[in-house]
Amino acid sequence: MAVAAITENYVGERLDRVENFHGNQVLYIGWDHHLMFCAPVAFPVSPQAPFRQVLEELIPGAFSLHPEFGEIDWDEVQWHLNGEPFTPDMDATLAEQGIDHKSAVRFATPGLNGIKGCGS
Amino acid sequence: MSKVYIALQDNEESHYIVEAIEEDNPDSTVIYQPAMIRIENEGRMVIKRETVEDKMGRDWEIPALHVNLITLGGNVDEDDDELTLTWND
Amino acid sequence: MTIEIKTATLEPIRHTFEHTRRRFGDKPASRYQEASYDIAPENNFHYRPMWQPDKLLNDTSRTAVVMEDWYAYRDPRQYYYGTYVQARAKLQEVTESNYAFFDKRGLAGRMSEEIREKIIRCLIPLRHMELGANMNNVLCTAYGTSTVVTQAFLYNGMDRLGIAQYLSRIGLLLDGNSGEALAQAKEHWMTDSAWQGLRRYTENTLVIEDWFEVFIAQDVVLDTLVYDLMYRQFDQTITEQGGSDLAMLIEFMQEWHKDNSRWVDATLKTTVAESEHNRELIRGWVADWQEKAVADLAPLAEIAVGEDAVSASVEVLNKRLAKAGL
Amino acid sequence: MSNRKLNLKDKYRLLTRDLEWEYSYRDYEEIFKQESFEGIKITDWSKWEDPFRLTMDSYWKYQAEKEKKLYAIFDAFAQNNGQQNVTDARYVNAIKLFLTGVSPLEYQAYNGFAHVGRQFGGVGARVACQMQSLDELRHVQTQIHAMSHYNKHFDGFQEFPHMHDRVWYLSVPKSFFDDARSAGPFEFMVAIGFSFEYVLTNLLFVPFMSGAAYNGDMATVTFGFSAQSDEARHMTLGLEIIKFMLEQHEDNVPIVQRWINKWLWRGYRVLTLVAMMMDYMLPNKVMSWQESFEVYFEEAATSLFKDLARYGIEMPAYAATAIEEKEHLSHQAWSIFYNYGHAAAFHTWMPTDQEMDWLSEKYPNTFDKYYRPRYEKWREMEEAGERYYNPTLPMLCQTCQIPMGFTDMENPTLTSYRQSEYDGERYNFCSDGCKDIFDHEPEKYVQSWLPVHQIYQGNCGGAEMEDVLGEYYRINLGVDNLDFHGSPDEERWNAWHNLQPAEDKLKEAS
Repeated sequence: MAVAAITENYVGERLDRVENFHGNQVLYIGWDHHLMFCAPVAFPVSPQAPFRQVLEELIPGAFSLHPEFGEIDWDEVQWHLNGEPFTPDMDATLAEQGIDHKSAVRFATPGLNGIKGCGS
Repeated sequence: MSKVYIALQDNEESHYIVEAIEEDNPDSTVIYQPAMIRIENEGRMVIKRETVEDKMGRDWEIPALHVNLITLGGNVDEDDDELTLTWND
Repeated sequence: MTIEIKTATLEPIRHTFEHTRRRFGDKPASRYQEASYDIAPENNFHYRPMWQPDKLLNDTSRTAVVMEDWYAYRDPRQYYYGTYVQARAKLQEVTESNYAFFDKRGLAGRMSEEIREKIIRCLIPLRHMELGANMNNVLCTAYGTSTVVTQAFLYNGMDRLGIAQYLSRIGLLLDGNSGEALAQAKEHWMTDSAWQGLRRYTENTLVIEDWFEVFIAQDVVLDTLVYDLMYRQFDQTITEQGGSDLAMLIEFMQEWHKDNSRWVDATLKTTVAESEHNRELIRGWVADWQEKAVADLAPLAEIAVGEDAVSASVEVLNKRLAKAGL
Repeated sequence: MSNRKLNLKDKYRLLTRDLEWEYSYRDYEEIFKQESFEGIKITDWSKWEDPFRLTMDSYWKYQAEKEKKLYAIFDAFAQNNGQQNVTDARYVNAIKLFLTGVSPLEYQAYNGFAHVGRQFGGVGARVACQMQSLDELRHVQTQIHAMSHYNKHFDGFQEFPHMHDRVWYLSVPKSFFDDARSAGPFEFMVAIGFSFEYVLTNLLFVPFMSGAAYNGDMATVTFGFSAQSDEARHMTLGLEIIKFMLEQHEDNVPIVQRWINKWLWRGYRVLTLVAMMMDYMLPNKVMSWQESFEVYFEEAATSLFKDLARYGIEMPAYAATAIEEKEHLSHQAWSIFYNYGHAAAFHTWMPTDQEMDWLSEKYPNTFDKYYRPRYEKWREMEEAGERYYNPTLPMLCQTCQIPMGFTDMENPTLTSYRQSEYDGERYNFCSDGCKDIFDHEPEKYVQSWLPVHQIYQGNCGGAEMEDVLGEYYRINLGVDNLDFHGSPDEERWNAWHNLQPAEDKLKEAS
């Protein structure tokens, strides 16, 4: 659907093109049912980074303050990429496994239901 | 049927206006809230200049209502003698 | 007793907002200053307007005038909303009592038919020009830069609507509220050859894109000429012809023009003083619109006042321009 | 000559409507260039009805009267150091949010109504919009004057216009109004005149002003109610323009319906800030967000849309979602601000036990189940000297720009994720409403200046958060931001009232 503008071909400038992030892309990560973190978080990260870096650096940096963080069994974690179930390859880069600019990665930790089981 | 409503600042002048509204709209409900007075009525409400003047004991014009008005709901029609609020159901 | 402690701790931690402090120093700012300076959005606009995609919202390039600081202006009247409406309410009160007096004493009936006709032909059609002035000044509010500039345009725009309404009420006073005088006046505006110049000029100003050029064409050039012509010279002419009661009906316009001119002059002066670029630009606009205005007003001036009327008004305009550095 | 008295209707007709003329030296389309590109068909502007028929003489008279009263109270408030009489210094944070988040919107409304007040072809509509523009200027200026005194005694007010253009949470209201102002004149009127003024401002002003009254804030109540007295006129204008468009041509109906859907959702999302103010920032509570939402949205909107049904207009598409969210909205919003309290120019805090009990009572289905345990954990962390702040920047919705803190109402602890692809790039949203708005006009919303992305692109003063917050946002770090407990605001308040620091009280209480 084209916008109705006073001139033809209204084209707005895309402010968040990947080229604007100095070699990085934006990656979103959310921990399901752990709303002590009010929203998923955003990182600038190289598309060439291996997923291992996400797991070992970004995720702990964002979520380790949660009392259940230490209890996560990472082998049991269920992942979603942009809404689809997904199994990350720890050694492949983000780009290689289809995690592109502004992709949203969610992880669920069965058995860990947040503070007092309330989903926080 | 839907309710039309009007809310006025809670002050001396509004008390007279509320009195007039109650008289002209006997089925209306007056609700006192912090610093404001809300009056609701099913379908229609009228504020008449003459009745307000009668209550105040002096001349009063419909546009002066706006000085104390906080909000209203309904289709408005204003002329020299009255302001009406209505919903078409 | 806790009073002493309280006075000690109730010292303010700052005297004004940071933006007014940066501009006017670390002291309590006036209400005019706090309400007018540096409050308009300037950065990080999200979407380009559908109605003008080549510009941003609040784009400073909607005029060719360039100002390093669009807050370099100051309204000599220091109007913000509160002071503005209170000033106008005061003027309005006087006007209402004048109109009531005129009506109650039946002063319209004391005017000769000739004078009445002349007022209806020469003065009342101005209500339409005032509506054009209303649109032009509101345009400057919408597309101008900085509150200190745009708010004064809105006050002017609303004043012009008010004046159009007072002119209409003069018509109604003369025709006994039948509306006939207004219909006649409109007919003059639409077809009378004496008015076609001014109507053409007005319609031409309504398509100007550059808001500062609108200001020049309307508030500087045309208003100076028209207000001098009609509310000074025409007033004198009518008085000489026995219609001195008109004076009490146009006092609002006279007082308003005096008040408004202070702001127009200050705005013009600040802009011209900013740079040679601005001076040349404005000089060009003034020359262009002055030439049109003089030609377009001449037929009206002649029937309203007489032959030399326009040149007398042009003198007034030239004096104002000179004072502003043009 | 005996003059027959003119009634209001005739007077308005002769004094306003009759000023127009048919142009012959220029074309109508040259003078009103913006009237047709949105697809709205106007066949006869003379059918426009202005219910109040206000002429300038009355405008000046009554507005001057209101201003006189208002400024007398401002003067008295300042002379008597009225800031001491609010219930609690925490309350002042609500009006900080108001001055930085809402007052600049009044400014934008002033700009926007001046724009349409020039562009409409009908004089009646133009003049009504111009008066509203002037009123909106009034509102921003009286708000600045009301807050001017608070600014002298509390932190966080002092850079409000600078912040509005830059700070992450203020990008929410700013983008809302930028969106409306960049739309054509008719869409602007549906967006602001109708959706915002008619349907939503009651939710912004009325409960909030009653809240100010309940919390001893005389200055705010006074400007609020005084501003509301203009609002009745604005609301009526909003309803009138909708009816006018719908009556002019049947082809306008689907366009108007789509705009209503869009703008009610967009406006509702902005009011998230108000939900939080009502439930969390007023020490003395008036009514909960849910209660005011029921009165001022559900009940009022139902009557309104029943009335509009005769034109074929239906209740907006996402109203059902908004209604479902009412038991969660304020808690989710407060959690966002508590998470990012280090990046805000006002203070946040955990509710007291008494306040939590009030929330339990008002939100029996949700508060204890989903939110109380979270809050108790946060309080525990605070007491241990580890007040929780989220260390990572949040994911934002491309449309409303709010951090993605909203959840799926069927599964209220699961974040609601939506996504679209446009021109080879992904875009993320918090809701169906926001996604649909984007999908309809992606060319517009790809332009969003999203604060988190701007920070990551290096456009906000540097790589370090201190640079962003301190230099770019001009938050006075350690003073304007962080928790209320331990803030200079709290310290001064306690000194005025000879109170012990709240931290001590907190310790005693627990």
